[in-house]
Amino acid sequence: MAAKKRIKGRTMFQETWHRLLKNKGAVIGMAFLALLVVVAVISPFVFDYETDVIGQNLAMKLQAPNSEHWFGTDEYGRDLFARVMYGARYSLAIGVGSVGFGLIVGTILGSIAGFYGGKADDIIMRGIDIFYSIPNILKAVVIVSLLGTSTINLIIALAISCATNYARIVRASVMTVRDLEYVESSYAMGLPTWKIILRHILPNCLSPIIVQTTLLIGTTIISASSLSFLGIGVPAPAPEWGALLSGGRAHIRGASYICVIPGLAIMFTVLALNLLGDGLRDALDPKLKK
Amino acid sequence: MLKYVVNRLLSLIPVILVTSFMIYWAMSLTEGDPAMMIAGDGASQEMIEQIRHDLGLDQPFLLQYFNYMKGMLVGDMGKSYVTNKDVFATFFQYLPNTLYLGGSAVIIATIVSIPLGIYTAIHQNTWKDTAGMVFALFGTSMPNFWLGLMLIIIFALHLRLFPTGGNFGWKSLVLPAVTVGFGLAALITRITRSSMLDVMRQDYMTTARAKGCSEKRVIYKHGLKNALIPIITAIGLQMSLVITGSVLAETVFSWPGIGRLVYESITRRDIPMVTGSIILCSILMCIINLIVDLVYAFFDPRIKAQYSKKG
Amino acid sequence: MDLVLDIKDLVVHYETEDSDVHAVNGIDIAIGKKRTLGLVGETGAGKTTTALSIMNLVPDPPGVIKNGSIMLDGKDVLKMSDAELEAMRGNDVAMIFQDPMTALNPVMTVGEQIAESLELHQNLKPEEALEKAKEMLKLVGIAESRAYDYPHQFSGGMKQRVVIAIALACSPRLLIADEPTTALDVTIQAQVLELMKDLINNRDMSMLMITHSLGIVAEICDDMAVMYAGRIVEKGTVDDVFNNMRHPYTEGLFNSLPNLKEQGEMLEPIKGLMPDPSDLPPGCAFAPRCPYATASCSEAVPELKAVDGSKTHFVACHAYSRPDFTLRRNKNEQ
Amino acid sequence: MKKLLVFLMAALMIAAMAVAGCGGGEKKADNAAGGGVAHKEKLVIGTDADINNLNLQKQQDAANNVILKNTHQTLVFFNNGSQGKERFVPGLATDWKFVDDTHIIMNLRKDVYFNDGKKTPMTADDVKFTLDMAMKNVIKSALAGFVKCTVKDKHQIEIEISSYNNEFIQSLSSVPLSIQSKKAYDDGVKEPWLIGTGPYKFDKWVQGEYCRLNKVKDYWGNSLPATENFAPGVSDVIEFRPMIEASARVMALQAGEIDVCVNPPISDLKFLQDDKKVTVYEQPGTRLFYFAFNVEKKPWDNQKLRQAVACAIDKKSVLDAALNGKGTLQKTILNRGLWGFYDEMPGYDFNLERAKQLMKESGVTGPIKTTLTYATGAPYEQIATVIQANLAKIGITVDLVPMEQAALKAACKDGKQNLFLWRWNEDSKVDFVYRDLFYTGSGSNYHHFADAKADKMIDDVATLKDQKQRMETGIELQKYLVDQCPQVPLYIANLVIAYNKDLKGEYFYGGGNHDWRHAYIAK
Repeated sequence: MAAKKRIKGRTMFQETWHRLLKNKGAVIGMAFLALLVVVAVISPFVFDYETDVIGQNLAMKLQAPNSEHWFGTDEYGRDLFARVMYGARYSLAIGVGSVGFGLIVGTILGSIAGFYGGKADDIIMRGIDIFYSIPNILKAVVIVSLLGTSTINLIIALAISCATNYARIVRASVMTVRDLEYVESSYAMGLPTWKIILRHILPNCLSPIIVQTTLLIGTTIISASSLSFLGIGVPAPAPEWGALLSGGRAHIRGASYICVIPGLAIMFTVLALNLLGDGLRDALDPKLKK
Repeated sequence: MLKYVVNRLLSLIPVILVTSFMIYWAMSLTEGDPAMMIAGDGASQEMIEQIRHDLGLDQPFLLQYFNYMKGMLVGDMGKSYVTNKDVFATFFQYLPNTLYLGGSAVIIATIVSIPLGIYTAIHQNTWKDTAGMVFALFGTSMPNFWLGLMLIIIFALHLRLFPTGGNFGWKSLVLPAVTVGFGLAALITRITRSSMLDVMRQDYMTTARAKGCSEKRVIYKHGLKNALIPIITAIGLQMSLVITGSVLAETVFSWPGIGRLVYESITRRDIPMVTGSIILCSILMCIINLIVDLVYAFFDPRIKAQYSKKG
Repeated sequence: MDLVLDIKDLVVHYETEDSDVHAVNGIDIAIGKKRTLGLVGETGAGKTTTALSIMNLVPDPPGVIKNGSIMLDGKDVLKMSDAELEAMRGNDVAMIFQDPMTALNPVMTVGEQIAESLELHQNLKPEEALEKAKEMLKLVGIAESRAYDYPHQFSGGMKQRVVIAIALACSPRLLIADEPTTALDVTIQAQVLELMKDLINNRDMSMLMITHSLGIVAEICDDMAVMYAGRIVEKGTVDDVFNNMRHPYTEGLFNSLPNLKEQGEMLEPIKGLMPDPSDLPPGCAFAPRCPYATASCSEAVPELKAVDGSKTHFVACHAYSRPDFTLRRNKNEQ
Repeated sequence: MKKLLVFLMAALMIAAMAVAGCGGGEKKADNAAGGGVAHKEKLVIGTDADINNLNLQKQQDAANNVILKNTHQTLVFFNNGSQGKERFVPGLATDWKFVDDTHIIMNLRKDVYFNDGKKTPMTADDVKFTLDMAMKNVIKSALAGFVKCTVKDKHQIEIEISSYNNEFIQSLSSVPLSIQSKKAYDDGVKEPWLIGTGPYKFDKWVQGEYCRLNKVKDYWGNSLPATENFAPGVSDVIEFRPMIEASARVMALQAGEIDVCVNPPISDLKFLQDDKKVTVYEQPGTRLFYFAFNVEKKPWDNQKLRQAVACAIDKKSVLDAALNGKGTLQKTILNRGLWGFYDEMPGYDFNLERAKQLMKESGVTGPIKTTLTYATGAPYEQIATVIQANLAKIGITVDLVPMEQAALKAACKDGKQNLFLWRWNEDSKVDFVYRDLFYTGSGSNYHHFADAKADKMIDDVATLKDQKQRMETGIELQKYLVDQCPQVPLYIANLVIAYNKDLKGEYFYGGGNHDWRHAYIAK
């Protein structure tokens, strides 16, 4: 049974992939993200963090984009190109990190709530609601001031909001498949509950989760930049895009490129993620299969 | 139906209890001493101690919380540490502004999103679809404050069409509303699109066509109405998010909204203000959700039936 | 005799990037005034597609009507403007769908849904339309008071009655019934069929009855056409086909029915499956499954030929190029 | 569909109401005939912080005091230096003298009355009432040493202090100690603290939106000549609007929505300077930004190491990064312009050689890894980034730990930090610098610097009557503290302010607590 399922899963994957490739938007999105990942991976080999990324050269400060500094330089004369490229590492790490973290926690909570229902459901979902009703800013401030400002803590802070998101989705989709025959049959086969959830229920909640993930990563990157705006983002001099953006807003008129370039970087990334997400949504949508 | 509403409202009570406790707890955990913030620079140790005593901050946390809740029972949410003003009153001074901003933002988002969502759904998997979605995503893809500042530069500084900020007449509402609204557009559009896609596959759409309905009528009368539920959900969700979630826009446009209030109170460790506002916010959210649910019933007889079953 | 519907050489394909499904491959059907044609065939034979093309409702994309003409009272549906189509749908031609559960709009009262087509075609005021809608409900045996109920408050059989009411609201000249009873329990099926029979008979109305049940055909049809893989393999009056069938596939269909006369006789299901419509075999599509098939069968697509001079009875089979050929079933009878 | 329309309609209605609701901000104050000069009836000031409390004695924020200066008046007036050398001049008190070390006799103006509509005269009782009340409030710390106040007659009081202090009189110039009306409290007036004797009175304060003041028509000082400090106001309305986002504030000024933009961001100055309608004013400030050590934390208990760090910091680039050079570097720890300010000392210039040398002497070996704590946002982040780069050069790895101010203060008070950035703004009393920052166990001595010798000198500066000797001690103390090096003074930020070029009657303080009483926009 399990084996059969796996094969089925693979073919389904191939089919999805096939359909995904037909979606122009999704393809563009994927291409951009692929590029981004490459940048993130190679940038430490291309740029030296100490000298190129955070090394200051006040003589060169606030230079508009030119042949030497493609993106210009910031108020410390740091090459913006290097910083933006390197920043991809941070922004992706934050996006992926907190979403991943949230995914795990949220999925566990959500599947418990959805699978057992009743008391467990009530308690968990109420809790989720409450967390939800606390503004993200407050969550962030509390966590950051409890654990101190650092990329990791920021990720944790953002992860919480993601977790609530996932918990809801997973719960919903678990509830829909919970009572289907094949689940009951696997009961009959005497599988332990956790195995049933893991192997037979969660795979069927996959598509909403995948879609949500792509979208959430985008949202998280945005939130990170918002937190930088409020001064509780990634501490300087790390070139996280949000930090670059909110740092550059002092120059939004004078040297707008300092602010515009990271802004565009964030925008395109989020855009790409969303396009991919929408593409996946359509590709994974069983109702569209012929 | 009424019974349903009542039940829903009753279910608020535990939420309030837990929320207030968590906030209170969180605030007491966070680094930073309200007394110091009040005493200001160069205050002597004993001065700070005295303030702590006056505010009852020297008591054990649970006792503080207990006292706070005692007040709550008689509807007294306490006074702000900073302004010495009544928390409840202050919140309701800010609330209208937030509702104006949130409301108009959501409306803008809706007006943009629903037609766009339908359009993209009709032209699924064509370049029109992609173009439409990209447009919808634009606002969401850029950080709020960035968009805000850009708008100010263009429309306030250069074109002089709208004020840069503040709360003076409808004109000052436009830019912040657009900023926030665009941030929301993408989600609503996406939901509209996917939910329309689902609906358009339904047999009753063919039935409608077979009856001789024009394509327009099929889409709007038969399609949209069925697609509406998830859309409304999304809108409601957005509405409740906007309430506390537009700190940035509010800061950039010096718009006196709840988000700012809460944030400033947090930075000043104004515990009663923070706790109070967030409790009120969560009540507000619950009410919004309730309204959303009632709107469901209004659009979908099946849900209405469920409610009446529930009691 | 004058025809209500006259389909000539209709070809419909479903074209997606990765496949080109040949759903209907050049069929000719005609329905006379006040006559009922039964369109018989396995699932996937292209029956529903044919029905949809009559209303020009083939989902596009992916559906494409490649060729042919569909004459409705001498007007070609495929050449109609949108306005004309809308005027035609529900008024001249109405359709009853397979699954009543999904055919009704869940957020409109059944009253509204019946009234809608009246509003559209007989431009009545809403309240008048609703009154008429109630009459229709009465007609299909549902209490008028329920006009204000929503579909989810009805049972399957009742829903189908509502669907019928919608279809008959403007008393169209042609009614297309796409397996109207398959989704219902047997007991209900009988009732619904009865109802339809009555309604047809006391109206000046023709009907295209799409079904895979020969029982229903015998019950209510005057003529019948047997469809296989998007082609008509045999057509004629019900009498022609039932008592004097010619096509091996038709025979197959009959053999796979439990024969109530002769107990104990084994059922003979048709071997194999219908070919994938996205790559049909050359020549006669039935050949691979045909017990009489010869090499020649796979060479050319057989054309419909009159059965020994009959005006009504046609069959498309190469076997009859051999004068001595008869179907086993017919042999047995001699 | 219809229902949907209804739904949207309803939504739109709400929006419409919303829009309608926000109206009525731009209320025109009744055109009272202002001073002789032609002027715009309203003066709008964009502030960088939110007004949060107008109850004088329960708050400390400059944001509030700037407003309260217009509505209330103090016994002693602290001028911005434009009126000669003596900074502390008679206010509501006409004169004062020490009868002995601990007793001060003060005479009050006889012509002053409160703006309570009843022209209730201001008397000794009000003064006593105000000072006594202060002892029960937050502001107590500003009145350190006050014992009691006795009413001699209607217009004379005697203040008793615990011990002689050179700067007690100065205390009385602080805005929170402005004289309030005893009667208002006794009569149970709502918000009695709002009643003052100033040339303006409160019209409306909408938290987070604006605080509007109206000129007092029957102001007691109406007859005073415009040259007088207590002369009546000119603008009929003064409105303060908090606009937290600096760049937005600047644009508001350029768009003509506000007449004054407080603390424009340095990076935007060029636009303001290019703007024909705007004046950008700049003068030396008093706000000292410094880099400091928690001297209790190893290895920063090592004086030589602290000095080494001091030499390693490139103060010039710090100033450039933080303020684009708009400030003054200094060596001493005292705020410029305060009594006895002394900067003619070697101090610690940027000198890596010397730094390395001192490192050796310090005997601290091996690489140092530490953290630098600072309040989020400008200019601290800029400063921190530069210093981080500087210290890297002498082998000190610094992790930056930005914190919210609240968290920062608590952390520093509890001595959790290693290195930190902070600022001190004092323009009237030296004791508020020495004592608050360096005296053993003081609440804001975030250095946790405890040194008996320093404490002694601090006390002397406060109490020595022989001004020459006091001055010497003061200089001695500054040298000593610089040598001890619990902090590295970085720079004094210039006061930069931009305003409508027609602004007249402005009265700026380096510290930022400007005086808008006589300001107006000329027509």
